[in-house]
Amino acid sequence: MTSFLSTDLIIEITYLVATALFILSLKWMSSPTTARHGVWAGELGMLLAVAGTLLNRGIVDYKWVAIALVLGTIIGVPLGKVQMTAVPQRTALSHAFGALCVTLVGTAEFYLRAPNVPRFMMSVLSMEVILGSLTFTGSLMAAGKLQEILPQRPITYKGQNIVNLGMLAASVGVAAYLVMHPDHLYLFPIILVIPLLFGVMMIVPIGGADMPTVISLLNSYAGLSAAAMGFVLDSKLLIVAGALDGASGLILSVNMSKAMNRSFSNVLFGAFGQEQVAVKGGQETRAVRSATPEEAAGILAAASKVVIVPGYGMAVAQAQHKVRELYDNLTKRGVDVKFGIHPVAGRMPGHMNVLLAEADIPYDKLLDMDEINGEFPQTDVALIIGANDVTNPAARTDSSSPIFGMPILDVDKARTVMVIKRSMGTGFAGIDNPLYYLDKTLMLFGDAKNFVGAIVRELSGGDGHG
Amino acid sequence: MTSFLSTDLIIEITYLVATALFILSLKWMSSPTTARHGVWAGELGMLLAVAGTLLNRGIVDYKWVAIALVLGTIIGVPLGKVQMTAVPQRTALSHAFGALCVTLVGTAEFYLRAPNVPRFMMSVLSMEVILGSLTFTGSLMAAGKLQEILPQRPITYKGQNIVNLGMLAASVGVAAYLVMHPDHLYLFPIILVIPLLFGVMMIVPIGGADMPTVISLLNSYAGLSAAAMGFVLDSKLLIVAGALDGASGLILSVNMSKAMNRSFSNVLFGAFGQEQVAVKGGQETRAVRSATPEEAAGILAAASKVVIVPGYGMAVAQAQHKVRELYDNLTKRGVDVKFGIHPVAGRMPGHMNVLLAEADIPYDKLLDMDEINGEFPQTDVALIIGANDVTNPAARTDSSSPIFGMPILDVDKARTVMVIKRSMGTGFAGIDNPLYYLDKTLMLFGDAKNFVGAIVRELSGGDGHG
Amino acid sequence: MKTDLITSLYVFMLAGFIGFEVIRRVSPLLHTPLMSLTNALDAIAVVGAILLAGEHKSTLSTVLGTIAIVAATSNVVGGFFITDRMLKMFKASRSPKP
Amino acid sequence: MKTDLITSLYVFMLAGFIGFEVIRRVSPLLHTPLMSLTNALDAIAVVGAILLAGEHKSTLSTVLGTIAIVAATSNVVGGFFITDRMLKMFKASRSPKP
Ligand SMILES: NC(=O)c1ccc[n+]([C@@H]2O[C@H](COP(=O)([O-])OP(=O)(O)OC[C@H]3O[C@@H](n4cnc5c(N)ncnc54)[C@H](OP(=O)(O)O)[C@@H]3O)[C@@H](O)[C@H]2O)c1
Ligand SMILES: NC(=O)c1ccc[n+]([C@@H]2O[C@H](COP(=O)([O-])OP(=O)(O)OC[C@H]3O[C@@H](n4cnc5c(N)ncnc54)[C@H](OP(=O)(O)O)[C@@H]3O)[C@@H](O)[C@H]2O)c1
Repeated sequence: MTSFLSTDLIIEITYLVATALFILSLKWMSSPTTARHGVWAGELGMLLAVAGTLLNRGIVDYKWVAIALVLGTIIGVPLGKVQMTAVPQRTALSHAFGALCVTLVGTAEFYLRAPNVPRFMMSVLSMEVILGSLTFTGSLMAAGKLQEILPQRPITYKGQNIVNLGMLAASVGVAAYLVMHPDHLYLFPIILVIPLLFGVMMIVPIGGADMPTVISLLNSYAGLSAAAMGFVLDSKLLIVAGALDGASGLILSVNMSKAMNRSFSNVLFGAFGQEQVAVKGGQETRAVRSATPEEAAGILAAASKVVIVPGYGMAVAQAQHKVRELYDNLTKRGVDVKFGIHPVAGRMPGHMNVLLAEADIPYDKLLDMDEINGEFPQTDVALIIGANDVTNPAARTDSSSPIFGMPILDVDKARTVMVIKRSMGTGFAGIDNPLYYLDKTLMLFGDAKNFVGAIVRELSGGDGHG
Repeated sequence: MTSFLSTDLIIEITYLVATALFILSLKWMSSPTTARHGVWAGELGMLLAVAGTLLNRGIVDYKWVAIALVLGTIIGVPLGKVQMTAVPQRTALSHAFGALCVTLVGTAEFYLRAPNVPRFMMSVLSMEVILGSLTFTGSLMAAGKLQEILPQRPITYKGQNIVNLGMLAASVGVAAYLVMHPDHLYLFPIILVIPLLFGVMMIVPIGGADMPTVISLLNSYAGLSAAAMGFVLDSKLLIVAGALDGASGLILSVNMSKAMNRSFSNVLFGAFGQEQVAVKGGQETRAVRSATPEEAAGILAAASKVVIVPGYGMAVAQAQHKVRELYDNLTKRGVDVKFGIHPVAGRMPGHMNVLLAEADIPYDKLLDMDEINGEFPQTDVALIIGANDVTNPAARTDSSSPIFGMPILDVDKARTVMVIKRSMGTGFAGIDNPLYYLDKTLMLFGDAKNFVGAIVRELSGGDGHG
Repeated sequence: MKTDLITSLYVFMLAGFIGFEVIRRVSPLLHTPLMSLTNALDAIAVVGAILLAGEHKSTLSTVLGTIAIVAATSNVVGGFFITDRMLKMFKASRSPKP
Repeated sequence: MKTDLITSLYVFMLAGFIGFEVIRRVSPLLHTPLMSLTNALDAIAVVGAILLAGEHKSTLSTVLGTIAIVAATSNVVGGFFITDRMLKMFKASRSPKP
C-alpha cells in the first residue's frame, strides 16, 4: 500500500473517483428527472473501480476471477429482469448475496492473517462476519417468506426472545474472546455458524407482511458489514459505499416505522414476537352500502376531481394496468385524476409508485401523503383500491386503536368514498375500518383487477370511448 | 503519529469528535431556531481540539502558548463586540488573521523540514503560503476600504490586469521550481512576498462597494489555505474545517454573483478592473412626484398591507431602530407589515437581516425575494428605504440595461410605491431607476433615519400612540 | 494500525453524514429503486473479492474469493439493471395523446 | 506519503460534499453569521500553531507559531462571540406586547 509505484497511485485515484461517483449517484436519486444519471454515475464508478482493481500487480491469476465475473453476470441478468411485483423478494435475495460476499471475504482474510491479527482488526473482522452471516440467512428467509416458499405466518414459541438474544450474545462473546486471543483459530467457525442460525431464528417469528421493515433493516446491516470489510481491507471506497448503504437502510426503516407509528426500537430489534391484533367482534352487525360497477362508473364519470388511493390489494391483484385504463378514460373525460400514495402502502417503501409508473402513469400524478391530504376536502370521489389500514380514520380519532397516531390518508374528507376490496376482511394490522360504515362510503366488493376492469368497460361502453 | 501511546489515541479521538461537532455546527445554522446550538457545538469542538492538542507530549514549553492564547483573547474580545454596521470590515479583518496564522505556520513548517521536503508536501505547502499571503493582504485592503481608511474608488492604470496576472504566474512558477528543487531555500521568501504584493494589487482596482463579493471569495481562499495546511500537517480536522469554510465562501460568492446577474468567472477572478457604468444623461428632465413626512404617514396609516424594502441606505444611515419604531406603530394600528429582503441588498450577504434583527424585528417578518415577490400585487404600499438597484424594474424590462436579467424585488406591482433616499442619485450599479418616474411612485427625499423618524413622529402625534 | 483506524473512522463518519443528508432528500417516489441502487453500489465489495481470488495466497482464499465474486457480480449486474428498468418507467405527464 | 495524500484527498472530497450539501441549506437570513461562524471554525488552525510554538524546534518556528496563535485565537474568540451576539438578535414574533 505504501509503494511508490505509479500503478498503485493510478488504482488509488480510480477508487477516489469511484467514491465521488457513488456519492453523486445517490445525490441524483433525489428527483426522477436526474435519477437515471445516478445509475450511470454508479455504473461508471463500479467500472472504474473494477478496472482499477484488475490492474493490481498482486493479481497472479485471472482465470478464476474471469470465470466468476462471467458466472455472476449470468446470474445477475435474470435477477435484473424480474417482474415488478417480485421486487421485494429480489431485493431480499440481493441482500443475501451481498452479505455472502462480505462474509466469505472476511473468512478468507481471517485465515490468511491468523494468528497474527491485531485487536482492532479482529474486532472489525468479527463485526464483518457476524453481521454478514446473520444478514445472509436472514435475507434468504425474508426472500422465502415474500416469495411464499416459506410459511408467511409468524412461528412463535415460549422463550423465543431469550433464545435469540442468547445466540447473539454468544457470538459477540466468542468474538470478544477471539479479539483477545486471535490464536484460537478453532473458535472462528463459531462466529460464522451461530449468526447464520440467528439469522434464521430472527425471521421465524416475524409475519410475512412485516418483511419490508426487515428488508430495510437488513439493507442497513449489509451496508455496515461492507463498511467493516472496508476497515479490514483499508479500502475507503468500500467504507463510503457501506456507510451510504447503511444510512439508506436506516433512513428507510425509520421512515417506515414512523409511517406505521411503531417505535423505532420495535423496528431496530426486528420486531421480535410482533403479534397480530385480533379483530374485535360484533362489528359485522353494522350496515354497509355496496354498489355495482355500473353505479361506480356513473359516479366517477360525474365527478370532476378523483383521487385514487392504491394499496397492497392492487399489487397482489396486479391491477395497475387496469387502473391505468381507468385513469386514461377519466382523464379523457376531463376528470382531474390524482393518486394519493401512503409511505407504507403496499409491501415495500415506494412499492405503489413503481407499480403505477410501470403502468405508465405519469409520476407527477403520484402525490405523497403530505401533498395529497390537503386536497381531499375538494375531492368528489376518493377511490380506494385494495388499501385498508392507510385509510383507517380510527388512527386519527380512536385512541384505543392499535394504529392510533399513525398518519393516514384523509380519504373520509372526500365527498364520496368508494372502496374496492374482496370482503369486509381486515388489512395488515388486522383491525376493523370505521371508514366502511360511513354514509358517504360505497363498498365495491370484488377482486381489484376484475372490478376496475368492469368499471372501465362500463365507462367505455357508455360513450363509445377507449 | 504512529505511536501506540494512549495519549495519542485520546488526542486523535478528540479531533474526530471535534470534526463531527464542526459539521453539526454548520448543519444547525440552517434555521434560526437551531442556529445557536450550532455556535455551541462549534465552541465545544474548538475547546476539545485545543485541549487535546495541549495534551500532546511533543509540547515542551507552554509559556509562549499561554501568552499567545491570552493575547489572542484580548484582541478577540473587542473584535467580537463591534457594531453591527461594522461587521463587513470585521469579517475582512478576521480573514486576514486566519490567513496570517496559516501563512506563518506554513513558513515555519517549511524551514523545519527543508531541504528534505517531498514533492507532494512542497506542492501543498506552496499552495498554503501563496493562498495564505494573498488572502492576508487582500483582506487587509478590503477591510481598509470598507472602514473607509483607504480610498473606496477603484484605482486603475493601463496594463493592470497583465501586471497582476504576471505576479500570480511568477509566484506559481517559483513554487513549481521549489517543488522540484526544495533545496533552493532562498527561493521560499519569493512565494511569500509576491503573493503579499498581489493581494494588495488585486484589491486596488476594485471599488469599495464590490468588497462583499471580494470578502466571500477571500473567505473561500482562507478555507482552502487552511485545508492545504491540513494536508501538510496530516490533520483531518483542519482539512474538514478548511473544506467547509472553502465551500461556504464559494457558495456565498456564487449566490451573490447570481443575485447580481454577474458571471461567476467575473466574481472568481476578483472582478478585476470592474468599471462603474456612467449615468445616462438627460433623465433629470423627467418629472417625479415627491411627498412630505406628513403625507407619507397618512398613506401608511390608511394602508392595510405594507412591505418595507431596506437597502444599503438604511445601513449607512443606521436607520434600523427608527424603522423598528415605524414597524411597531403600524403593527399596533393593525397594518400588516413585512420586510422584503433582496439577497444582495446592502453591502454583505444577509446584512439587512442582521441589522433588522438587531432592532428587534421578528425574523419571521423578514422574507426573502422569492417569498415576498408574490405578495406585491396585494400590497398597498411598498416603502423603499435606501434601496435602489434591487428594485430597478429595468432589470426585468430593458435589455440594454447593465443589470438586465438581475432578479429584483417587484415593488412596482404594489398599489403605491414610496422611496426614501436623499436625492435622485444612483445606487451601486450607477444607473438610473425608472421606478422613480412611475405615476404610483412618491419620492421621499431625505436621510433615511431622519425621514423615518419624521414619519413615526407624525404617526404618533396624530393619534397619541407611542 | 492506529492511524489507519482513525483515518477509516473519519471516512466512515463523513460518509455517514453525506448518506444522511443525501438520502433524506431522495423523493419517496423512488424509494424502491433507491434500495436496488444502494444494493448495487454496496456490491463494490467485489473489489476485495477480486484481490482474494486473483492473489491466490491459499486455496481456501481463492475458493472463497471466487464464490464471493459470483455473489457480488450478480448484485452489480442485477442491481443496476433493475434500477434502470424501474427508473425508465417514471415519466412525467405530457400533453394527452391524440 | 502517497497513502497520506490519498487519505487526505478522500477527507477533503467528502468534507467538500458535506460543505455544499449543508451550506446550501443555510437560511439566507443567516448568511452574515454564517460567515463569522465559518471564520471561527477555520481558526482551528490554532492547533497547528500551538504545536509549533510548544514543540520549540527552532527559534523561528516558536516565534512564528506564537504570532500565529495570537492571530487564530483572536478569530476563535471574536468569531464565536459575534456570531452568538448576532444570533441572539434573531427572534420570532410573539403575541404583541401589552
Ligand atoms: N409498505 C411497506 O413498506 C410496509 C411494510 C410493513 C408493513 N406494512 C403495512 O402494510 C399495510 C399497508 O396498508 P395498505 O392499506 O396498503 O394494505 P392493507 O391495510 O394490508 O390492506 C390491503 C387490503 O387489500 C385487500 N385486498 C387483498 N387482495 C385483494 C385483491 N386481490 N383485490 C382487492 N382487494 C384486495 C384486502 O381486503 P380484502 O381481503 O377484503 O380483499 C386488504 O384489506 C399497513 O398496515 C402497513 O403498516 C407496509
Ligand atoms: N449585499 C451584497 O453582498 C453586495 C455585494 C456587492 C455589491 N452589491 C451591490 O449593492 C447594491 C445593493 O443594492 P441596494 O438597493 O441595497 O443599494 P444601492 O442600489 O447601492 O442603493 C442605495 C441607495 O441608498 C441611498 N442612500 C445612501 N445613503 C442614504 C442615506 N443616508 N439615507 C437614505 N438613502 C441613502 C442612495 O441614494 P441617495 O444617494 O439618493 O441617497 C442609493 O441610491 C446592488 O447593486 C448590489 O449588486 C451588494
